[in-house]
Amino acid sequence: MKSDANTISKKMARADENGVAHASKRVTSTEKMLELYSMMLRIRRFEEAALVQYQKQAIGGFCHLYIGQEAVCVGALSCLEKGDKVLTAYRDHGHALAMGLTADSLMAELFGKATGCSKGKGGSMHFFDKEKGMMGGNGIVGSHVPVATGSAFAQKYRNEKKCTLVFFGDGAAQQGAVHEAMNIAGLWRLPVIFIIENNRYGMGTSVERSSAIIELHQRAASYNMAGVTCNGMDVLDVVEKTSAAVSMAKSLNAPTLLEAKTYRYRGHSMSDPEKYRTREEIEGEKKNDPILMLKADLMERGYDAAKLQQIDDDAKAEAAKSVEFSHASPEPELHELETDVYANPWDKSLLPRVEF
Amino acid sequence: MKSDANTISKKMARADENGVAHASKRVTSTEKMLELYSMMLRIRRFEEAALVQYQKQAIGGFCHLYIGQEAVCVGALSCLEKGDKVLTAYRDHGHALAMGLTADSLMAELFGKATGCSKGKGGSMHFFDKEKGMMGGNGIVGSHVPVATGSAFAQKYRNEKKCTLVFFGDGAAQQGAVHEAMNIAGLWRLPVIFIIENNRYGMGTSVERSSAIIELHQRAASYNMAGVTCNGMDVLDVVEKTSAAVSMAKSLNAPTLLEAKTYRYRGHSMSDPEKYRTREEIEGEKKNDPILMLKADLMERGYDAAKLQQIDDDAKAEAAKSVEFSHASPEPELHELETDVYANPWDKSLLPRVEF
Amino acid sequence: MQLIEYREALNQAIAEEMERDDRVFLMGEEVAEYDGAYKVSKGLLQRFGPRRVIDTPISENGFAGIGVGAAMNGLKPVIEMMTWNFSLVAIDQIISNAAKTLYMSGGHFKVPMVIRGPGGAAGKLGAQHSQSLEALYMHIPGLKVVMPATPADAKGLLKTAIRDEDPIIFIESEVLYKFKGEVPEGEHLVPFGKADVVRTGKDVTIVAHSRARHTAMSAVEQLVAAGIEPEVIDPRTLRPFDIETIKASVAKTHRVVIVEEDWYWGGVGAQIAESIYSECFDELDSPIVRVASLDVPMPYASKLEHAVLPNTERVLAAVKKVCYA
Amino acid sequence: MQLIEYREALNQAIAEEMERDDRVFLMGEEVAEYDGAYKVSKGLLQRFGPRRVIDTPISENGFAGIGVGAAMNGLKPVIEMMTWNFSLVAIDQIISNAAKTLYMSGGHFKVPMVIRGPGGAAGKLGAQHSQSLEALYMHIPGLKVVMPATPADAKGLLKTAIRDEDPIIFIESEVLYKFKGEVPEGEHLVPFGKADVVRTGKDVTIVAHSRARHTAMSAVEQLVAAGIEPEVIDPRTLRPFDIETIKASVAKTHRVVIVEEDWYWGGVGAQIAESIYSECFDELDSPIVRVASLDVPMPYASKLEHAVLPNTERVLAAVKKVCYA
Ligand SMILES: Cc1ncc(C[n+]2csc(CCOP(=O)(O)OP(=O)(O)O)c2C)c(N)n1
Ligand SMILES: Cc1ncc(C[n+]2csc(CCOP(=O)(O)OP(=O)(O)O)c2C)c(N)n1
Ligand SMILES: [Mg+2]
Ligand SMILES: [Mg+2]
Repeated sequence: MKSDANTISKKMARADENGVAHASKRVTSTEKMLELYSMMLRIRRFEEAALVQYQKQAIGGFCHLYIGQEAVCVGALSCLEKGDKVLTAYRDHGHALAMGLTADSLMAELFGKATGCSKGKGGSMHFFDKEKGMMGGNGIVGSHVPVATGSAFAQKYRNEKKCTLVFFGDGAAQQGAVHEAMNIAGLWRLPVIFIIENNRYGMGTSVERSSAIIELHQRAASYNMAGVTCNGMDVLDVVEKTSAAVSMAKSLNAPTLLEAKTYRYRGHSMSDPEKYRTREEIEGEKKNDPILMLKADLMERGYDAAKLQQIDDDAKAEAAKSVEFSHASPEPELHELETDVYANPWDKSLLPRVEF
Repeated sequence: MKSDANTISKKMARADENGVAHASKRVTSTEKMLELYSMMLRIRRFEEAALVQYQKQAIGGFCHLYIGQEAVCVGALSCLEKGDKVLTAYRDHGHALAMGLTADSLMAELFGKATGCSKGKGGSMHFFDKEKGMMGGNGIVGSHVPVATGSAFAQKYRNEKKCTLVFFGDGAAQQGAVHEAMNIAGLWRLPVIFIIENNRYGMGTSVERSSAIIELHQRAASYNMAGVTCNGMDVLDVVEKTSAAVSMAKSLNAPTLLEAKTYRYRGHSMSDPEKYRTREEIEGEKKNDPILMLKADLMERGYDAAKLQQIDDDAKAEAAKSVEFSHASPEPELHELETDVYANPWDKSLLPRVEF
Repeated sequence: MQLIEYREALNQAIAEEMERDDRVFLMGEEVAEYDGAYKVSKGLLQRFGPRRVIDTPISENGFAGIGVGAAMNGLKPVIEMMTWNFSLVAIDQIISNAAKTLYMSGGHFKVPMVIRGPGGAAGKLGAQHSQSLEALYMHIPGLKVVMPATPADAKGLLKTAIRDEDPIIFIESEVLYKFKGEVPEGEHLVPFGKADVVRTGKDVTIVAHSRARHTAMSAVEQLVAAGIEPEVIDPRTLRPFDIETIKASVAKTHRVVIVEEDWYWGGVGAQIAESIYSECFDELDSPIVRVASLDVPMPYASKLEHAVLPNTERVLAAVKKVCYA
Repeated sequence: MQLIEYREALNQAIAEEMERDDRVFLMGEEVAEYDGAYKVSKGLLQRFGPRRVIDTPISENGFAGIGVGAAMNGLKPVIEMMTWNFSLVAIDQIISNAAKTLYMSGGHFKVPMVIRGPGGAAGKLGAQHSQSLEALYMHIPGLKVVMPATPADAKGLLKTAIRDEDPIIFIESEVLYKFKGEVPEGEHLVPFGKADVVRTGKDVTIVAHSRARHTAMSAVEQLVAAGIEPEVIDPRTLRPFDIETIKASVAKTHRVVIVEEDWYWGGVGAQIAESIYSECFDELDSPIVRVASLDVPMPYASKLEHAVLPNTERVLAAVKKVCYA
């Protein structure tokens, strides 16, 4: 299996005469393509709306936009079924939407409102939903990778035939926690798929400056698992590689390391002067915009431009509505401070006490 | 260089008709062979004496014997020159002797005496000597590997053309710290040689049960460095592979991952029921005893048995003398408690104070 | 009542809870085939099989995180740290994830896990292997910190810990593993946040947890002979902390000594003392005296090690100081 | 005197010490090409080149250990933690190696290194990114813990730290980076273990470090208006700790409030309070009151975050409580 997975070709999208790249041609139903298209657009429009709200200071703290990388989480998470679980880092807006959390609950979380998915206590980096299998949103680079491995451990323990997907960055791949988790997953044969979203930079540090090798999926060989790469700008390629990995995980408890080559169009967080890359580089990569690529594909298949526009309009409307919803939502009550510290809190006669 | 180093054959020692294996035949001067032989025997006899003293309770705490693995440190450290540095884990008696620390100072350290190499404050796991380049003796599995990488960083910073050798176990290879250190060493091209002493077990856990892959040197590919293996029971093979790595480090700042296949004849520490391996396995491995192998080689070269016996007698005498020395040595003075906490201690008027 | 060792009490607790709940499993270095580095898990592999008693690679950060993820996904992990010294490589999982996930997720994900293993100095193990790190964990909201000193408490508190739904820092004492004591037969649970009045007295309150409780008790006979009746209180859990029992005692004795094996500066006793001063200000007749480890890394030589740790003489001196102040 | 930002003061300190001593280098995530995540190292790469100003992978445990090894082998590393929250993945290197090597080696190897970066809450950063972890480090013998609150102290203490030969935990304040203050021109060194009497007064002693010092000062005007003259003392270093200056103050005021941004339970203030109680027992007219963060992980929503942190109102209430007790 390892060699098989390793030899899956790294077919990249090709640019057409207009400079807009096409998603690779695969036999995928138009319906599925439309779903993917819609989800990517919903994420894009959601984050564009969030950006505006950040600039208006309705949102604060860190806010890491996923714009440009949408194909990775949308493609990968489209392969999941109920019972599968997902963890990612702080750049988690897309993953949460793709896992079925509502735009309202996410925007409200960014606003720090009581109606947020984490009751306004988590914030941008900590989107959670138990019912939907969204296990967060983690702000410590690499720290969620063992946690995801533990989720897969539980799935195997119960013999569920489910899997856990964990997304992390090229920068995160250099953390010790990732090494430990991948070794254990490979050793114990856990149904976990490690997806490196290689967007070429961790903050301002390029992969070339953070990793001794730049083809990160090759590290799979150290852990007895398949190492696969995909074009993270081509949602259909992501779907293909992820679904293969998911079925390996579910049928054989075989973990996979899947490296998605992608690109982030925005700064690392909101305050990033971006001196580490050129405007030309960014513009060049915009030609591979995963949304435009899929759109071109759909158009080629003869899909109606007006209907595609409708999808975009709906996405914008959803985002706009989520902003309204969030403005109208209440702040958390002060007593919320005290709840959720413990599942089994202690009597107030004991110390320490939360008094406010 | 990588492929070159990777293809170095893993020639193992072959057993002769008497069941005693030979060291591989290499062109090495008899003088050098005698030095290696003497050093291995000095370590063996030192530890045998330590074991007796432990049983008599003159030594306490943990005491991890290196018996069986002597060829690794003796071979590797024979390749060093002044200015090169060494770090290892808690199984550090051999490395310290091979770095030129005296048996007296080591035995006294085991006894917790003021004349010990670490003034009786370190103990078995913490043998240090600045002058001799012995940077410890570390009790936290994997923790010294980044430290060694930092020593190599300093050597490169000063453009010294020196290198640092760091020894760690097959169990330690699964620690995140090792991954981080090796990635940085490979990325920054640091003159450090990572030597895995693969003795097949970390306490009672075999490599097969702790690592997703069992050929640990293959992990070098994840870090853009040479991955080499050697027969850790054959001191001449260790010398050959280490000296190649040392010259790569010094001339090109190229790190190497060198895996020495070795075996520990004694329990992990003093209280190890050793249920994880059979007596047959141990006896089988004793046929590859690095000391007997080299002895057979020397005899084959016609070296005088009486002289070899003399070397052994000297080693035993040294060990015995170190025990006497240690018995006669004073315990540390109570005021030693307070020294060496800080290089620049503060005034006694400040808190916290050490009052006793 | 059964008279059993502290380690056997822990073993019973784990076995009973594993019997009771299939979601409970034990994971750590050498816990399975080796029966545990300190034999706490003896026989558990044989009894429950490799699905539920699991040897790990030496990857504390990795398997602590696996514990967190398994707990979030419905299991009840018992994670062994071979000793708490090694938790330093795993502390990120404990503080950043275990302690905070319930809160950050707005209540979505509980993290019901127990992290357990021995703490403290055990004799000539040197600076890296002799630490009492409870002050680090006690500081963190989201965690509970439990430190039993007897076989009965070891069993009763560990069973409570495994049934609890929060992340529990369960710090055993390596030196006490072979300590024997009476443990009730049958189901035995000890609640968190209930101090144990080990001995009643009227002249001085001695607060001491884990091994230090025994150090405190070792001074009782001589104190009584000197005409001082000490009341000895073992808080048993450091988070939550039972201040009421101590207040009641101080109202009677007006004098307090705290014995603790961790370092004095920023140690557990600083907080206990501060709480007592603050809640019993008018009751105290003399300043509290703390008997803690000296402010140095642990030296290897026995003579020095003994001087670092709390001992009977230092407890006696402290009590005399507060009583004749 | 120059009027400069706290971050610029730090920058000057690093630059001057690098100029002075070739063994000093700066290493951390984004310290070089990015000029530092908080611009503390602005211009240093340009000035000193990539040999001495070094971007690392995201491997805190790895590069903290590299710092230890480089220090043992003759260099003087300044290691940046992008924030102290991330030091949790590196704490093993700090506690097991940096703090103990000199002792374990019987004096063979000094570890002269500075680990620095911002601590504390900086506004809507959530539970994992808002911690004040000084209590963890303060507890460990072998370390020194420094927390400057002003540009002058930032510069003077950092220069002292870099020249010192021990491992230094240097915790800056993210919120104070943009804070401007007067800094002496030319060579400016501030010694460790010397508290700063920020304001003299006679009615109450307020002890507060780092950002909390400013919270304390924010209450002064209203206190004075209410007829209370507070003496405000910033200890500046938590290890070593200047108890003498505080004793002198308490001998005058007889009342103490401690303001601290870390969690109350087991926080820095517990030890400070315990030391004051113990050394000034007969001087105190009322129990010390601590104003600390509430015992919860930091919530994201501003309203909740503000309720968690010490603020002017809570300082006022605390002072009134100790003064009218
Ligand atoms: C342990 C830790 N170190 C440092 C940081 C600060 N930090 C946040 S994101 C980031 C870069 C991560 O890069 P990458 O993993 O490539 O993810 P990306 O941001 O590109 O999605 C850094 C250094 C952190 N949050 N946690
Ligand atoms: C971080 C850490 N975890 C666990 C231990 C306990 N421990 C000491 S030695 C050891 C086994 C190490 O095995 P290996 O690295 O193969 O070295 P060997 O003992 O075989 O030389 C373990 C688990 C430790 N000292 N440090
Ligand atoms: Mg990245
Ligand atoms: Mg081994």
